[in-house]
Amino acid sequence: MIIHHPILGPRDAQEFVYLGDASLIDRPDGMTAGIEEFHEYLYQRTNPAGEHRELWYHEQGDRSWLVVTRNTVTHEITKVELARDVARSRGRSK
Amino acid sequence: MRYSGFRVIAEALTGHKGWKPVWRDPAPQAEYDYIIVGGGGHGLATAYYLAKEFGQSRIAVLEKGYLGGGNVGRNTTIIRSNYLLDGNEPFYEFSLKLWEGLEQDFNYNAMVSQRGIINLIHTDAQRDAFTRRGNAMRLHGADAELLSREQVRKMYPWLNFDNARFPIKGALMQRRGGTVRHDAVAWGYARGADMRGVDLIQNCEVTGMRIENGRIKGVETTRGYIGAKKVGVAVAGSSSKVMAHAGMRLPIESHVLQAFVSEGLKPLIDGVMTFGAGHFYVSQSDKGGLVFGGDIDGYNSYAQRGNLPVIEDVAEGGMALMPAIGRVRLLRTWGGIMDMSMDGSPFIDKTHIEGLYFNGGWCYGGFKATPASGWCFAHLMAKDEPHKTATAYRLDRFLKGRMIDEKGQGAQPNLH
Amino acid sequence: MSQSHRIPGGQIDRTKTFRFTFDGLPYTGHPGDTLASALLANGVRLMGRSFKYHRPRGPISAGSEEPNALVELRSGGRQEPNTRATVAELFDGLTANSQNRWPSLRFDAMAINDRLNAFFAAGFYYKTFMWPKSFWEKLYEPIIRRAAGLGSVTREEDPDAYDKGFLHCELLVIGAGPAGLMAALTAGRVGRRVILADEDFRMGGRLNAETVAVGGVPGADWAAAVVTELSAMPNVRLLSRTTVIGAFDHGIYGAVERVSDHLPVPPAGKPRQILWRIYTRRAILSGGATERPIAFENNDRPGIMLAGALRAYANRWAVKVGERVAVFTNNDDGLRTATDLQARGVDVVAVIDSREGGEMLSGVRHLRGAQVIDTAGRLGLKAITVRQANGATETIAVDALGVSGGWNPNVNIHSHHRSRPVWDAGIAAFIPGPEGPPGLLVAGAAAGLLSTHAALRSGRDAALAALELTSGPDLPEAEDAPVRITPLWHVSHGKGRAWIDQQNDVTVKDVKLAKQENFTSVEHLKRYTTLGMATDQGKTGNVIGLAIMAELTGRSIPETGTTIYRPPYTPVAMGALAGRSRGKEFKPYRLTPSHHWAREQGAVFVEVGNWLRTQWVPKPGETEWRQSVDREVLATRRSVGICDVTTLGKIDIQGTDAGAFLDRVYANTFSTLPVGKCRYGLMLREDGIVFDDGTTARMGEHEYVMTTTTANAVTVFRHLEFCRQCLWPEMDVQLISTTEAWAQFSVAGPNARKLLEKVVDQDISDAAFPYMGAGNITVCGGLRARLFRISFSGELAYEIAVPTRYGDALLREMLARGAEFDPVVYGTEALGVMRVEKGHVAGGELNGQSTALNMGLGKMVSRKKDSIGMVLSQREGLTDPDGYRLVGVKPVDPNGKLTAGSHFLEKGAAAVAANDGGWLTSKVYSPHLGHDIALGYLKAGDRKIGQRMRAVNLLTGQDTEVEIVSPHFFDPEGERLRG
Amino acid sequence: MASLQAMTALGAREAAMVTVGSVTIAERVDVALASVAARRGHDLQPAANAAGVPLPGPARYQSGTPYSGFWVAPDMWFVEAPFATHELIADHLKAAFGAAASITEQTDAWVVFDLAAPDLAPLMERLCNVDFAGVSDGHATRTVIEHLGCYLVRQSRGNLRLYGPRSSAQSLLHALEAAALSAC
Repeated sequence: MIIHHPILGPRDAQEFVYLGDASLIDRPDGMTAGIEEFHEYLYQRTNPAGEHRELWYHEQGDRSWLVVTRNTVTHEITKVELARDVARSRGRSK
Repeated sequence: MRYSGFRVIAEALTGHKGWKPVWRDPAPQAEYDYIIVGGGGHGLATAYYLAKEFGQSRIAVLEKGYLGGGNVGRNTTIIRSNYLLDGNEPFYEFSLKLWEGLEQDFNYNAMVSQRGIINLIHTDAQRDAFTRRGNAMRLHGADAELLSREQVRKMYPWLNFDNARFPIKGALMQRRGGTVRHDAVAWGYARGADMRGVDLIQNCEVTGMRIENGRIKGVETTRGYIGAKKVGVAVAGSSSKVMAHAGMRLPIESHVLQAFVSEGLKPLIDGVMTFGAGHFYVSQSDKGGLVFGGDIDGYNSYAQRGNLPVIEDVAEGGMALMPAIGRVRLLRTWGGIMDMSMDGSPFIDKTHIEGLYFNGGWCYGGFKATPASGWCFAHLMAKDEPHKTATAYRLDRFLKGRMIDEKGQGAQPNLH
Repeated sequence: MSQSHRIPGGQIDRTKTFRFTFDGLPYTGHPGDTLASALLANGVRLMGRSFKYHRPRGPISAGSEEPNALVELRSGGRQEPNTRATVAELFDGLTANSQNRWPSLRFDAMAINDRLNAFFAAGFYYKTFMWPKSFWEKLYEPIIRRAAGLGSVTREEDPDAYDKGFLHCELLVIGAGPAGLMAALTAGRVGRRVILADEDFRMGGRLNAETVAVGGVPGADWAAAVVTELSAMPNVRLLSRTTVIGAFDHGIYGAVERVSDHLPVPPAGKPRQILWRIYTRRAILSGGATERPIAFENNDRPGIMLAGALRAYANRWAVKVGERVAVFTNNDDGLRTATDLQARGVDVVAVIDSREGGEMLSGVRHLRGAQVIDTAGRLGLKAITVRQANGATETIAVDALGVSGGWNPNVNIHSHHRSRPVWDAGIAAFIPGPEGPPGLLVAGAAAGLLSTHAALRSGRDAALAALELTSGPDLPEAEDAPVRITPLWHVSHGKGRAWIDQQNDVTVKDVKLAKQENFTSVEHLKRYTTLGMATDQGKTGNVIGLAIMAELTGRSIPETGTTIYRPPYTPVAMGALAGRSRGKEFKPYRLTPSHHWAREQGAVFVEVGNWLRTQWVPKPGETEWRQSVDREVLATRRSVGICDVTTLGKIDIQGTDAGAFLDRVYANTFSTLPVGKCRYGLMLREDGIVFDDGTTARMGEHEYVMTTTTANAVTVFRHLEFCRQCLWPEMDVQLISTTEAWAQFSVAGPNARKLLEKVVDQDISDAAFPYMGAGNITVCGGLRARLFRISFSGELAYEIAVPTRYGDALLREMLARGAEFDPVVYGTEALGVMRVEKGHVAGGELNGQSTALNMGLGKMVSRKKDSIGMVLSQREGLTDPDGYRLVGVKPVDPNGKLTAGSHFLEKGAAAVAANDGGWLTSKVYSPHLGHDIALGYLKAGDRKIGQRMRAVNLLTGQDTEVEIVSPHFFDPEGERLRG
Repeated sequence: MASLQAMTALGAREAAMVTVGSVTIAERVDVALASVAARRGHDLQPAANAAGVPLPGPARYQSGTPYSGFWVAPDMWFVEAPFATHELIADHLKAAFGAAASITEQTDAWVVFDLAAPDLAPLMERLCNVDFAGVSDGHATRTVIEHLGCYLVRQSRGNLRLYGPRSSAQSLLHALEAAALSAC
């Protein structure tokens, strides 16, 4: 597969390490959230047949974590973003 | 009709005119006591045991495509019970025992062949881990032996012993492990279920579930609505899709696993072998093809096809272990969809919806589990309590912190 | 033996003669020959035996679709089973042998199966061999396994090298027939980067096998001219002998180039084959079409061939397959064979045309509405029986028969993303469907365009469309004959067997039986009868099989559908897929800074991941590994020992939020760590299981150095980047690995400080550099270095680091300057002994299944702050008071032996799972204590200290009475390390 | 200064130089290297310009004297300088950037090979998926060669610099030699 890196352009997916559903960005706050919330966050998956937002790490590249929007049936990739930008846009901060 | 050598001879002499269809093609009835969604190995086995062992009737199996078209017809045919953890080992040992009597039980030759499986050891740490595992197996009544490097060399002198990057230091062996002709398992269970009155309905995809006040009423299908008192879902590769009809999310990701077969060859490998220093395992079919595989591709997929990197990775493992196969040709690759769970272990459980049962999350270990999975799922559906070897396969085990994590990889499905 | 069947002309080089042998007999051929064409030229038709019935077989094709003519090529480590004689390029000295027969090809004892064929109907084995139960494995299966299989595999290592590579282009053209050549020309002439790949050793495709003219010259000459023009273009890469094996995601294609298969051996240093991964946004499939036969009784005898192959052997290879030839066809293309053969002076005795009416061929006996219903000739065709339109049957003596049932476009690669081909009634064949791999266009016969003109036109137009060009080269003149075919799949007649899949011996009868038993889905048909599962992947047989099933079930052919096309297009050598990653080069080595010193000392090394670490360093006279390890441990505890710990992961963590960041990734607290100190850190996964551990030092206000275990160096770094970028992007934290930048040595033992004082420039007295101190220092007169006062061994110990290039020198310097302390260099075994003596957790305990609580480190998980894994570590299943706890284990009898992996059982308890108390995680022999000691996870172990149990290894029968003790065997108060 | 004698990544005293066919592989032990990462909210360009440290854009290498640099990650660069004058390159750079950047010495984390040939494309296509013929001079990227993560800098069609993991220097050199033998 080829992932169009937002900074580096097309790169072979072999350079990346796959993590999974991009919802892993939305980690609850451990000081306020309990086991149920963390369970939902860490274990439950929508696992769609179709468009899937997922995390890839450019380990053999620039070490950017990316959020890749990819169709799990056709493997077509329609969007690639820097995970850092996505995280910020979702209001993650200290 | 009963199959036997005499029957084969009789038919041969009379032009094979007497062979009957292995199963009927019934039209779906309006309602059943039991609907099993999924006409793969586990679904067919469930229906078979429901009828045969638990005396149930009015059973239908609904299959989206053709019978046995799921992972039961798309795997590397290995059976074993060399598991480590208490939650798993009794179940897989139960399964192996069922394999050992299966053909006589359902009167179909599935070529269950216990030619043994060895897991090669390349480091002292692996030996320690396999010693722990082997003892766990023995404690659960399974067979296990630790082989020395020389014992392995005696079995397969042509493995890479002398020029290996990661030298072979021994192996964990289970002699009762082996292989089975995978399609025949589906056909044997299908035929056995059909003979016992189970309606096997092909080309019938479930498109919805009718649930009223927390109770299942039936399923919408491409062949119309079908009512049911109890519905059991056993749809490896589609678990999340089908259970979404019941509004459920699962601790499962679907991934593609490729498998491979070489051109037919005269006997080279008798049993099953797994390489401990790379992603590679192999056996040789009765027809002569090397059947082998490795890691999953590693990204969520429903595409039933894989990519080159894994093909290369598997070939590298094969060549590192067996330098003589350089000129052996890879004939065919295929991809199956694995429902990878969050700890690498499966689910056989009730759901919060009364009458709806779930069987899934088999990762790439589902084939060897087929008989026990069918039996235990039938047990759960018939008696509403789990079979004693399958009590740990609960959907709420992650909430409770009772993972069954053989590999110790944690909540990352593609690492199991 | 002379080339009795060679005729004039052809594309072979008669100026050179190659000698070769088949089954030991010598023959000759010429450059340009395949093994099959050369054997046929020598009058050899019999080349193989079928899989099930061991029927005598010759080639039916002249290409990679060949099911029958499979041989064992070459010998020794290069022996190559199942090689298609039809594509094996002849070279001087080639040796080949027939396979799957005994004792000989002409007299094969296993041919008895053919006489007993009635008992071997499709799927017969599913219905029998079940009684008595044990007989399957003991009797039936061994016999079946011995009889099955095709060629045999060498046990020797393949002596040839394989390579891999990556190619990039704007347009990949798959297949160099008229369509492919035209496409490449169109793109090449406007300067685009083009790769043209073809599986043949001579580009041109069917043009080389036909007599059609292109642009007024013979097609083969036109092709040669185009190839010449293309090869002069720097922007065009021609890959002949290269099979594109598959279309993968996002424009990545796999291709195998057979660089040296046409040579006796590869030139020194050169590979046998290369696996290319071709990256392209656009590709054109112009892979042509494959002719299919017609099923009739005994249609598998040597001498019966596809009509197009018969023609190819005559036109390209100047070979007449027989003296008296007939052609059986249901379409006009078959007639072309008769005409071509006649033109080359071959005696065509009859053309059996299943179609009624239409025009008659002149100058040849053309039987319309006729069918071939049977044949004769055990080891080779002698005669055919023809049923004429009027029903009369006639036997005609022939020694070769060309059969044409029409042409199937090679849709395979277009279908590799599982798109199904669609039925084209006009040519009675499947053509590529609308949805293929993105960016892949189809041209020529592969698209169902079977005339030369249509191929040239579609090739050009596909290139124009792919590259968004408006105009291309003019099209040369070429024939544009329409396809005239009246489908005929099988001849219905009599009781005999009519073959569909020749290699697997699948006949029309088998398809009928499958239908009778309700295996009517095309997938069931394939799996039950093994149709199309042979090495040719059903390239010639599949469509016939499913057409017959359609006929039987009353469904249309498109309704019946095809099975799924999967890579590879043709079988690929495992070696090519593995490339150079084999033997010692399976994975790269990682060498430590002390590697060269250790090698000089004759050290024993151990693989730790890709690292080679020193396991122990034998001294002269030490014959048994324990002697060396015990000495290293005792010497360290007595005086001082040095161990290379460079393999531990090192990560520089800087930034104003570095401390806060560490608080979140470690279970314990680091923001409060003073500058110049280090602390043991415990890292959890989000699921609350222990991920990794190590010491982390604060080198400056905003600068930390983290160490990880050797095994987790990469995954911890990845995890930290995830936390930094995805979870807490606002934090000011920068990460970089320095694992390889620093050579790091542990210096441990009562004399550790004294030894270090010999090399360290600064004051490192206990006051100046206390326990858990850390700092930048210099050594040996100013070389920058780092010092950490940490201990894994329980001794007074430091870890000292210098830039890697000075590591070897520092080690030698410490040994030299500290000679008076008689320092020892110890390896991983001694390291393990000392850490177990101290009860430190490592690999065996850090198994990815254990919590801090299990390890007796529960208190380290701070609840005062949010950290990865803190919440989920509190789940009930992970906080069970009766759960596993880390304990020490020692044999009650000091001579008692322990084994890592043994399980705990109470005394007298039966060896059953219900009594399983846990297991031994690590075991060593403690020379200090004089007996085996071990660590283990024991249920409720913290409450069992002092109790006696058994450590049982059922795999060896070892059953040792043990006492459960604290894991801290050695200096539990830790006085030594503070000394 | 120090009395310790350095050892090359290949275990020798002197840098290695290998010729295979038309390809020369020269080990470089005279290159000092450090990473420069911008602290959050700091623009490094002013300080970089002042100190003459080139910090080029993504996938680019920029040479200069004494400093050359190439981009390795967002807000992070590798900076080269002559080892003889800049063995303490991290100290030099810390002085230049102060609290605006995190600086880490990287000199000994890598083995450095300079490759030269009339045309390196035939060699590189056997080694990694970089379109060596297609990229421009000054292209700098991370890539994988025989399972090893390396940095590749193209100086011209016939010259490139390779940074490979130091501990695998021998495996990497062997891979380069084998590929050169096979391709050239």
